[in-house]
Amino acid sequence: MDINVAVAGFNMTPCSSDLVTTRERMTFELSSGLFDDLGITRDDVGTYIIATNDFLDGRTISNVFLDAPVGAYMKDESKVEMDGLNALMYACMRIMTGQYETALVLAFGLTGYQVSPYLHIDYIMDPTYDRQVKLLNELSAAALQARCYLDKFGYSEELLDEIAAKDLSNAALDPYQLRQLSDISKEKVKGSDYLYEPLRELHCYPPTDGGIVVLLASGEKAKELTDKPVWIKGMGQSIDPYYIGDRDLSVSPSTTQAAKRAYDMAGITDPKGQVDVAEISSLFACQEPLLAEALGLLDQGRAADVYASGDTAIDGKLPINPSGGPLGAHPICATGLLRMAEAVRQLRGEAEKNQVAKAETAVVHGQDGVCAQQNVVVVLGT
Amino acid sequence: MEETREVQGAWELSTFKFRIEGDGFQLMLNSMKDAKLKGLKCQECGTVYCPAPFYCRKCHVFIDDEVEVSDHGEVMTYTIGYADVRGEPLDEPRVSCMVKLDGCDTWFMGVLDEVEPDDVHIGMRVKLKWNEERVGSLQDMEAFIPE
Amino acid sequence: MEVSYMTPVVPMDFTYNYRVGKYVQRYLDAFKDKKILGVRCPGCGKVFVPPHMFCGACNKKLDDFVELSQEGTLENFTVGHIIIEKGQVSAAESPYILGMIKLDGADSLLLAKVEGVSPGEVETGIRVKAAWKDKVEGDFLDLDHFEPA
Amino acid sequence: MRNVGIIGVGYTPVFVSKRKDVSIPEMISEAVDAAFDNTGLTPQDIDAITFGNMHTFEGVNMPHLWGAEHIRSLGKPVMRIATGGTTGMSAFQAGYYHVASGLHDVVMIVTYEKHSEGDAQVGLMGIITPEVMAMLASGIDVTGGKGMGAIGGGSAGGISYQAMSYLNHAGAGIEHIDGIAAMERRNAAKNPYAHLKDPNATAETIAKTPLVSYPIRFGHICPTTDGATVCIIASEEKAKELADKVAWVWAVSNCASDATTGNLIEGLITDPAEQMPCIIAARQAYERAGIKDPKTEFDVIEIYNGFAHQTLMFLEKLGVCEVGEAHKLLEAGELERDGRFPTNASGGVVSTNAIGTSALNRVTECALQIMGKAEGGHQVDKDVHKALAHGWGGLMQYVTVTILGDEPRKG
Repeated sequence: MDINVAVAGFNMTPCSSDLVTTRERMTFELSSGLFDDLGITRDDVGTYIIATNDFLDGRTISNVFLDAPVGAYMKDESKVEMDGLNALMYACMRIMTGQYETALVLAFGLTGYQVSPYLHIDYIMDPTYDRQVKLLNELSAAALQARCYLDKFGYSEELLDEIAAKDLSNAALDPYQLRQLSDISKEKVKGSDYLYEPLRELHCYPPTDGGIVVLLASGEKAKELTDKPVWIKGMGQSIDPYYIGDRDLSVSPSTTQAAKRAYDMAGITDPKGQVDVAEISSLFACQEPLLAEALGLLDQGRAADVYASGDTAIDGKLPINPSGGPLGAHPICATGLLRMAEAVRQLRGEAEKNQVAKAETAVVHGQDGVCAQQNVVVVLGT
Repeated sequence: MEETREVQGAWELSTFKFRIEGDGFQLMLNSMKDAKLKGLKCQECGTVYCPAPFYCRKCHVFIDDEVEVSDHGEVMTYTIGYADVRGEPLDEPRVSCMVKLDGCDTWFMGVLDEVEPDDVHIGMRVKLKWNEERVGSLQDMEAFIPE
Repeated sequence: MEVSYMTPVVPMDFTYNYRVGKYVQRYLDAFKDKKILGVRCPGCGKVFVPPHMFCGACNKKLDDFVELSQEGTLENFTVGHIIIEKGQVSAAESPYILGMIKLDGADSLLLAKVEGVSPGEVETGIRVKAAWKDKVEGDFLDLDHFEPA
Repeated sequence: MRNVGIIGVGYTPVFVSKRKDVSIPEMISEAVDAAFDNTGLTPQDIDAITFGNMHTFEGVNMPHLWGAEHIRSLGKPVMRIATGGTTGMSAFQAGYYHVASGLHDVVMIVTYEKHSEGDAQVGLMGIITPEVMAMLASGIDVTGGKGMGAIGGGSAGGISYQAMSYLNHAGAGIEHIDGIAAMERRNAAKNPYAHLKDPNATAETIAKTPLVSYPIRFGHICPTTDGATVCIIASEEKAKELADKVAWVWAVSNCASDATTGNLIEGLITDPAEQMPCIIAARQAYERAGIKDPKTEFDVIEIYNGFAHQTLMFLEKLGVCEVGEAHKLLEAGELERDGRFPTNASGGVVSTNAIGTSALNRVTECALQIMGKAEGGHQVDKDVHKALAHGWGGLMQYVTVTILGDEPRKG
């Protein structure tokens, strides 16, 4: 399927644990910054899609005060209350109909300063059971997933240290990331405290403030706006059961289903051979190989070897999260779009210290829910 | 239909640390100490906002051009309240209105006093009645009254 | 230009009252007799605990409630070193075990506290049994924890 | 762009104040079951799902995750949409773009609200909680007792300002609000999926309900309702294969303005009764649908009216009649089910308001009228060829418009 929609540009904040701003100011600065970069005004934008979360913003209909600062005053705007990569998918559909030439996507999360990120998952949980039994939270659920994954393939906890060390050293090279740790090593990761075994603090994402806007454009319009359009080649999304007790937490069927949809559109039959770089929303170290397997980028059971060999490093055969991924920063709602932005930087050859050698096709992943219940996959190409 | 049991949950807004824009609002509050109202004007389209946001909604640019707006204006719409915010009946009906102050493009909401409900009409001229003692609080403005 | 922000505090939480629906209601009612109920899918035959309305894989409505054994196998666990309350993380007084237990006769895993075994010694595969509160009232917390069988 | 048709609708068996027998997802599943029963489709036929409600009324974040099995969604794409009062139609429009883009063939739109589990007043207050707290700290009297910030009679305050401004522009009176409210409660009495029903309502009986904040009375205000609505749409090819009767989507549109009514931290620049987004969205929809004369072309109209005056106000904003004409159409009986402009034959939002469903119900009611399947006697007397559905929400500033026809749109 020829989607014929491209990323014309994006603008993101360097992530922080305390971004001293307001939702409105950040939104205004993000969109006006992008308009300036592209030499356009808000009148050049056909439609707007916002991805924020009311429970994190502390407001009902949290987009009502964002329409004007993003530039949507007296314009068409809608809101996808999920990870921002889903909003990108919706914006892309709107352009695909031919009704709009351009679409601006906004997503941000203020879970560094304003609100605890762990409430996000608390409010997702079944209030008639999980919230009453009070056993599960985001971190304990992630730990159960980590244990399930490690046990299934007989990996030791050191695999998590290895993954986190790789991600955090990548993140230290990327000015957009929050966690900038010097001299990161497996030992240093292992020296961080257990939260829920086997997860240690540095295996988990940090509470983060950050935001991003992305402008999508139809093929022709994109070529007018930029010399370096990055094309959306495929996209897919899917969902798993709610109760973690009903799921095999060592695999992610919904990621596999989402990837299949995206790969079918993009004409990818051999992801390991055809994908050059992957940016995955792995909120916890264990999720990176788990999701990479579901994306068809890693063979099941080989994670320990592959990570030890350096194949997933920036200069490896299949770099995974060369930006450092969400272990570097996770502004909830914006994270999937940050992955997209990092992939676009790679495909444009603008990733500086994080640049991988060959980057023509990238896979980008976003997630929502307890233990990545819902997953979205987008394939980008030059 | 068989009734099932009820359990509780909460959205813990008390744990939030909110930041909201304060400059335009503060500008107005400060000016009120002198029984004046200050807002911002968009340098591009000329729209005057009071209290002002930091940007113009129409032109999508930062604005910082301070202007004073009049404390006289026109009733654009009004309502006569018979119940309080909880829906409890009020002892006496209470008139409140939206006013477009002269020299300002945004509307104010406030109590309309010193007039019988039956005599209120859209388009009537009103002015702000200021408190004698003003401290830079919304309480500095006692009510709108007929001009 | 220096920007100033207001930092309002909201003095209260928003509260809600949820109806648990018929599946959780039946599950809890059985607690009064110290029984654990699951529900069987007429399509794939799998038994889910706690019971819920649909089998996602078969898209079939479930109404065949079955009583499950009080014993099962610890399939997965985590040792908690922290607690999270209202989103805030703090250190736990002492490490504690959260387990996922496959009750005999069930196909899904039930999440529960595991006690009677030290966090340093717990391992998957051990047999565990339900430990109830002395006085059961049909409440979520009646099923207090699981302990080695 | 591909043509899209509505092939089926499913409601919960009742829309009432309190569903104490079911949990949230159990209630939603009833509407999903009804949609499958009504269409003969099964979950295998559905390619993707869009899902909407206003979650802060129930305190459940992204409730489609909890209800994934209940909405029969496993393995499928599910997109969650939330835009306030417009949510239902926003979710519908998202579904429309799923199909029109060519990405999916059959899409199910799922919406609900279970208001009894939360406090709707508090949920609405949630829109501006931090601002209200800041205003309190700056001396505002939120009870409206004195000074600035008299929002009028509580939650109806902003709405009362809108109603008064509208009446003034239109030259209408409170008796017309009474009249339209009565008409809709009578219509609701013939709709099995309506909440507040009164077959004997008249302007006089409505006028006996107490004033909240003039010109708004209790009898003009919507209830809070528990209920769910599901709608299934398909591409032209699939729709023809799967359904005997199809209501075709001719256009969707949507517009937002500023959101400052009720927030005194920033001034608002639009009259709450101006509703410019409605004018813009309608114009866009008419252009897309090839509607040349909105005054004559629609056989059925469904307006989002949380408050009764809005039926009249939005008819004018939508260009169905001139400013000042709506109340005359009401007086002449033209808005009744057997009139020239049957409006809210369903009873409207003022009779039934499970918020997430309310804007979708405007679309589904138009679709059922086109299909000739409106139940309980609320089918209009004439053949329905074209229908207009309207949604309203946000902090008084979102408007969605959807136009349906009895044949696929050409060109």
